[in-house]
Amino acid sequence: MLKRILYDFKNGLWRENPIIVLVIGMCPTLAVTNTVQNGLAMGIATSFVLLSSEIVISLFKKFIPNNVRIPSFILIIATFVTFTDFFLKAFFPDIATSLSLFIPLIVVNCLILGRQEAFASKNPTRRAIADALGMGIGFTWVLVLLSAVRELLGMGSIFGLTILGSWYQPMVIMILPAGAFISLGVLVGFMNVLKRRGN
Amino acid sequence: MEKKISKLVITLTVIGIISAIALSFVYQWTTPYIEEHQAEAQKKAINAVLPQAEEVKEVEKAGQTFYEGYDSNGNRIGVAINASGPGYQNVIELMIGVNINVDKIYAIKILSHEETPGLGARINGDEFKSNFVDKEFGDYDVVKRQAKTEMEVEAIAGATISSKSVTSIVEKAIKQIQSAYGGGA
Amino acid sequence: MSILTFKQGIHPEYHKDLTKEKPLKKANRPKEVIIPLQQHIGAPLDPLVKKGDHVKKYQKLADTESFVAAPVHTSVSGTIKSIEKIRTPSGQKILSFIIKADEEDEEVDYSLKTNKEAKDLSPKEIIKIIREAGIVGLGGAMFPTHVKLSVPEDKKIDYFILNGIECEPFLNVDNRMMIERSSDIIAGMKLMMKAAGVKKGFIGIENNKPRAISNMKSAVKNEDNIEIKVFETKYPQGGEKMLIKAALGREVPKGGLPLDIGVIVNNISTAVAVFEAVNEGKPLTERPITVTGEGIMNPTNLYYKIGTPIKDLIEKAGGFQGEPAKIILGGPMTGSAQQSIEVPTVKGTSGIIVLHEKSVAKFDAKPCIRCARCVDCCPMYLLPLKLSDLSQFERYDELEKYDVQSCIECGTCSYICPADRPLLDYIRIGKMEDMKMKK
Amino acid sequence: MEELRVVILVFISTVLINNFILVKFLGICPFLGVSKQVETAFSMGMATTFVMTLTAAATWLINTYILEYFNLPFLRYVSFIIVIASLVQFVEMFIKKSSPVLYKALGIYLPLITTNCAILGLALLIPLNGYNFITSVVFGLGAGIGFTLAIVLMAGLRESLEFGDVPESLKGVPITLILAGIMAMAFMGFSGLISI
Amino acid sequence: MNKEQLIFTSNPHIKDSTSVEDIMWTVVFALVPAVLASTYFFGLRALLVIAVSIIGAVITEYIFLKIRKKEIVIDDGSAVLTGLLLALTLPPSIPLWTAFLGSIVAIGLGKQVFGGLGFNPFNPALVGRAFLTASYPVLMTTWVLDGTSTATPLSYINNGELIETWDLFIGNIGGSLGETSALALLLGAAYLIYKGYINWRIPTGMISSVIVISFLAGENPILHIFAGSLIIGAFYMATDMVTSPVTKKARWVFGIGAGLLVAIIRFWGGYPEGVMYSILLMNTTVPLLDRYLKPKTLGVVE
Amino acid sequence: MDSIYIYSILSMGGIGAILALGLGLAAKKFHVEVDERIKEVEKVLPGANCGACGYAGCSSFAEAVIKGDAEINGCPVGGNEVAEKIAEILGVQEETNETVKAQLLCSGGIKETKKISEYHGIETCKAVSSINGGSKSCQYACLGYGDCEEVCPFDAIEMSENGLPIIDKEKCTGCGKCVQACPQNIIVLAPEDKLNHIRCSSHEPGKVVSKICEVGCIGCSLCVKTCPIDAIKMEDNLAVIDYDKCINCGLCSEKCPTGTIEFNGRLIEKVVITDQCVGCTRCAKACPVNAIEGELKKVHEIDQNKCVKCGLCYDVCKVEGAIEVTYKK
Repeated sequence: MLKRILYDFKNGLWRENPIIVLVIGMCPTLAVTNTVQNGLAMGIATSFVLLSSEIVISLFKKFIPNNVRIPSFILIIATFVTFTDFFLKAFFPDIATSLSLFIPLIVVNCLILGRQEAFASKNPTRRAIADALGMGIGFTWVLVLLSAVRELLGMGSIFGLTILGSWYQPMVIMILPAGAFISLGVLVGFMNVLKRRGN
Repeated sequence: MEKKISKLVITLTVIGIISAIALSFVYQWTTPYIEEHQAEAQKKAINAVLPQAEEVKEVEKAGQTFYEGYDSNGNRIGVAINASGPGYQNVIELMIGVNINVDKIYAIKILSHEETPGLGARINGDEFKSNFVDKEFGDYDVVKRQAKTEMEVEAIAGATISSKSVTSIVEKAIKQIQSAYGGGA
Repeated sequence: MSILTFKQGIHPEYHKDLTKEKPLKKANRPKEVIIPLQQHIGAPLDPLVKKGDHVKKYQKLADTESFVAAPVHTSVSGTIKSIEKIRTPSGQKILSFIIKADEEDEEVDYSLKTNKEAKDLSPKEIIKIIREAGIVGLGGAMFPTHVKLSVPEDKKIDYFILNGIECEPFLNVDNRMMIERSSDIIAGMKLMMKAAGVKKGFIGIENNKPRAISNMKSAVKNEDNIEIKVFETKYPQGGEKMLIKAALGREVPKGGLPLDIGVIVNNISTAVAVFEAVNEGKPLTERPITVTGEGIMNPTNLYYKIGTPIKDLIEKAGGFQGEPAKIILGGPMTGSAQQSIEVPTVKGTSGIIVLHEKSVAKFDAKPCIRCARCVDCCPMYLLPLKLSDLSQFERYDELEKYDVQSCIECGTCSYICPADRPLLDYIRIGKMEDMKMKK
Repeated sequence: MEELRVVILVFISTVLINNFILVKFLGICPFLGVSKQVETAFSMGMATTFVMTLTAAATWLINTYILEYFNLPFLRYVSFIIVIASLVQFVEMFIKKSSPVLYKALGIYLPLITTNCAILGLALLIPLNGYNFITSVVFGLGAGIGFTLAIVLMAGLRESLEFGDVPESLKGVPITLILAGIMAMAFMGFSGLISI
Repeated sequence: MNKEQLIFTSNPHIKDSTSVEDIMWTVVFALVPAVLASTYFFGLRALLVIAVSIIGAVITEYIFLKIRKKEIVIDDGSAVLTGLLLALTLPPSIPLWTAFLGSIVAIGLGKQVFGGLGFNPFNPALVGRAFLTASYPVLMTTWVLDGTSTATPLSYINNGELIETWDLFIGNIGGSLGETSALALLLGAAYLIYKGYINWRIPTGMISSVIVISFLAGENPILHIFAGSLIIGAFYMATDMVTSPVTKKARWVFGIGAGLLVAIIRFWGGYPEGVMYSILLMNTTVPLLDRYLKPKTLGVVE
Repeated sequence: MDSIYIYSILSMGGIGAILALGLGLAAKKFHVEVDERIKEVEKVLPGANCGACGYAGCSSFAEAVIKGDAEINGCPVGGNEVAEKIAEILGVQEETNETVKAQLLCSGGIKETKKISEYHGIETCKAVSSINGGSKSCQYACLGYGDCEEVCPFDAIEMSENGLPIIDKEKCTGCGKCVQACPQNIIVLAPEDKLNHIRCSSHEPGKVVSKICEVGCIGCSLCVKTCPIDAIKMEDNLAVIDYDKCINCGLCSEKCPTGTIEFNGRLIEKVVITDQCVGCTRCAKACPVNAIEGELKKVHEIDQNKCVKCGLCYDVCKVEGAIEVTYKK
């Protein structure tokens, strides 16, 4: 059982990584990765919603009739998202401001709904937790990596700390929408190369 | 079939109700904190644009909220107002404080904007904002070199539009204040 | 006189000077002729002779009951050595008579000869003679001429066009015919016009053939219903759709025939063949050809017996000069490369071009740079680059949207492509696949 | 008159300057997924435009007459998403039954739209921007047209790349993202268009 | 017969001699007057920028081709042309590393990721320039003439200052390297049109629509043609074969559309110059234009 | 209780109830019949309708999977688990009747059929065949550019050095893609259990064939005469085998003078019926040449003069040891 749980956990880290392998949940991936702080916060927020809804849904899966499962799942997810949103607004107002719209949009992140459907609604709670953690961390590390690249190139800093010094001319495009698309495109392409090498 | 529908209705309703209860609780729990943050931010902004004010009063005039600042002696030393207008990407919101006695600006503070980071976003920088400190009322010229006259505003290099936007919002705000307080005295 | 032309097209190097001034000579009588059974578009023929039979010159070798067919005749007298499948210029192996020529050269008592004067013949009789003579379009299409001239009841034809444009580089067959046999051409043309019941006609000639123009003009001096129209030298000016568009402004409808817009187009040499069939009772067993190219010792124009292997004709033109790398039957734009010099000539063979290796066009395809030269030159206003892409990537179902079947395979696109892409090859595959899908 | 000006500005701004996909990153999933063919992309765009306009109207009503009336802002996400989901499903079922032709052209894209974050994003942006009913509907329409524009252009580009020689590792999502990036750079030309 | 086997191919058996290389190098050649003009007006530094940009483009092309194990086709001139075109759109005072980076982006992101020559949907030089403009707006909008910082003619226009039309035409003004001398650019363009290597419909459509909108907007059309990068854009960038439409109708629409966008961005948009964006924007529409504006096939009745 | 609770409960409960009711009624009213399997596939899909698969939502994808347009692992959200489940659903209906495999009816590679000219151009069979019928001495021969190799979805075809496709019987699924792709029409689908194949498609007369190909059918008709059950016919100078009739005796292959006919089984030297025979008459009925005689429940006998050594009697015999077969070496 432990082995199984470990497998579920590791699944999301690389083999079925939500962003670079499954290519889902792209909106926040692109929108909030202009600074590492945002990327990390988004990753944690998403992971939290993922974890809590997977727990709830795997616990109550028996009581939800099949034909309303999607609306029910969305409702449950939306509840947790609202919770996250108010929580951030109350205690981390700066982060809440910079992530603005993208916290509520966690509701429609295919990753979350997808995992409920594909995993939580069919598996015991223990495994659901492992899956949510794995997927959440898998989602977060890519966000952080991407935002680190973008912040470093686009502002010469990481976590707001200047790294590259004053000689560096920040490549502003990296923190603009265009830079988001291009750097994610290059990243996924690069991961494809790694994957192909692996095979 | 009917049974199915009723089951459907019950499930959704129950989940809806549970979520409503949970969220009401969260809302009640977090509201004080959020309001506190907002009030604090507002206060900070007013303080930034009316630095000498000891006391601030909210006044409604012509459907607009004005913040009047008084010194310790109860003299009205200035008025602050929220103003907004289109920027380069999206709406720019700012707060401006003026001395209506001498028709001069105290300072401005950018509340929110979506200007290009590293460029237009520098409207939030002191260097640009200082353009407006102690400026007389009037129509300003945005120039791409060093400002030579009082009426010139030095644009941020590479972000002329953002600079112009802020300037025109400021101009608009001054006119509002002047019309409310019978400007130009 | 205004010079007519169509939009788009190309200006290749013409190489016509090699044989422009060479009068048509009679080729040597071959020792052996190979006469394929199928030398027309239409119903297959049944052989009338068998192995070992002795045949006289002009004797009919094969025919069928079907109307849409042109019988074949022997161009020499001799013995049928064998009947076997032989690779013809088109590359297909076709059942053919191999006839060993004898010395007698005895002619059949040719039954086409009527007692009537040519001018007294009825249209029906002319058409019958043309069919008996096995005349097909000598421009290369090999469509039975009598079928073309038999206008359906519901169609009205107002223009008869004789195509002397010969826009293919290297070839001078029609040019020489117009210079040397202008009056025969007009006589043949009038017979054909009578057969088809057409009142008005013109002869189209490109402006790079001044002698042909002047000779033809003097030949039509007394004909008030036939005129000479001069066209710009451009490829493929001689394509019948381009010719009609340029001269009359009419467009042959997609998938239709010139007949549909009241026009019949025939080749210059066909008119001469009709003239000979009606006036001399001679079936189509001889025709003119240009043997040319840098690989030929003495480029020349010949009048040869159909069925002569091309090696005999090359020999008559002085043999090879240098090392031949490519032998083309027909023009360099639409003709077909041959794999051996044993191939026989057929009714549609109008040229033999021998090239050295250095002049052989190479199509080492590089990526398309979308320069659109093919689009700007395609005489059918197609998008060759799109058609060839769709075909290369096997998206055959989309080809129809781009009118792939309208392609006349003139080769303009491949010729002009700076990236050396074999556009026509891909389009041709696309056409075949598109046809397959429609079935 | 002023009203009309605002409406027009909102429309232009949503279509070009603040394009949902290229600037706001809303609706990326279908943008990547359903942009392989021009026809499909266009149908998807039309369906999205339809739902966006409908959503803008519906959520404005819910927000104004229930949530703000009873002062329940915390129910926004929950109620919007469930309204959108049901609305879309309802429309889908209706079209499926009433017009199979329309269903083939538009209807099959409807389920895809429920979880399209562009729709929820749109619903949430309306109260944030404080639009009135008319402006909200125009905002929804503009967002839909902007979405259609981006996805159809992208589909055209991707179709032409089919005949190309894109490196194996970049095929599919990566090259689409790079294309989107360059498109976003080009769309930067529209910035500042309405600030004059 | 000495040769063992004859060559067997399909028709046609002859070919036009123009090759892709011919076209590319001819365009490079046509830009020589513009290069000379920029050297004359901006000094040797102009040459240096151009050289760096070309070298960057060629090196990037080489590396990509090597990685993809493809035939090295540097000699087709397309990378050189991209580097040259990019350099001509840069301000003379640009740091050399920026020019180098721009040409890497132009070839890498603008061309090779799509499979190399012939497959890039966007004009690579403009992708490079757009990248630099977004990344380093300050460097990209600093104009130096005779050691002093000036604005471009278009900014002058915005500021209501007057310029001699003649100076504008021969290029005795500030601006990007290649866009200053309309005369030099037009010389090269005339040669290319004569050779048939650029299509006249696109520049005609583009420039005439700018003229029309200028009139309607009450601006001086002459200034708007010769100031800024309209000439180089209309004749050298918009006409880039790979990224422009192939059908005649589509070329008209492409040219007119680009001209309209130029005018909209210049007159009402946030930038003084809109040529680059308008061409990039029209590049995105090319597949659709080609698809829906096919020529009517001969014999098809509509 | 706080009023906010009441309002929120009323609102959410109300919205939920109304919408659920509406949807339930709508589902009933607007019900449309769908293929059961599509429904089943839809059930195992995540239902997120995210569009990442490139189809318009989960039900579109399900439809495409059933139609065979989409890959079973086409859903990125569902991952491997979903793919396995779809495979299960699809697997149920994959019952094939008779397995067929692709067979190449030509053995004229580059060695056997020379190229008579130097072809320049697009290197596909389709292209070559579209120009003047190809450049090989035999116009019916394999052109050797490997269109079949290219098109095979299972990597079952590989071009040999001799320019002939080698079909891997293990990998071949008999999908017929290569049959369609071959412009020469020299690949056919033949039942997997048939062991005789006439590897030539040339309709040339024997005289010509012997000149241009070392292994072509020369139309000698020996196989036709040999075949005990008339499964081979001459069609326009070419021997053609009728796979429905063929009994895998391999006699034709033995007689073929040019080695055109291939036989993948073992040739029988002699067949004898032993005393074990129980006289069930199965063998007698099976014998294609009526070489076996015998009364019911009595030991049967083989007329060795008539026997063609096809081995069919051995195959049908149910009694072990009743028929003995000796194979040739």
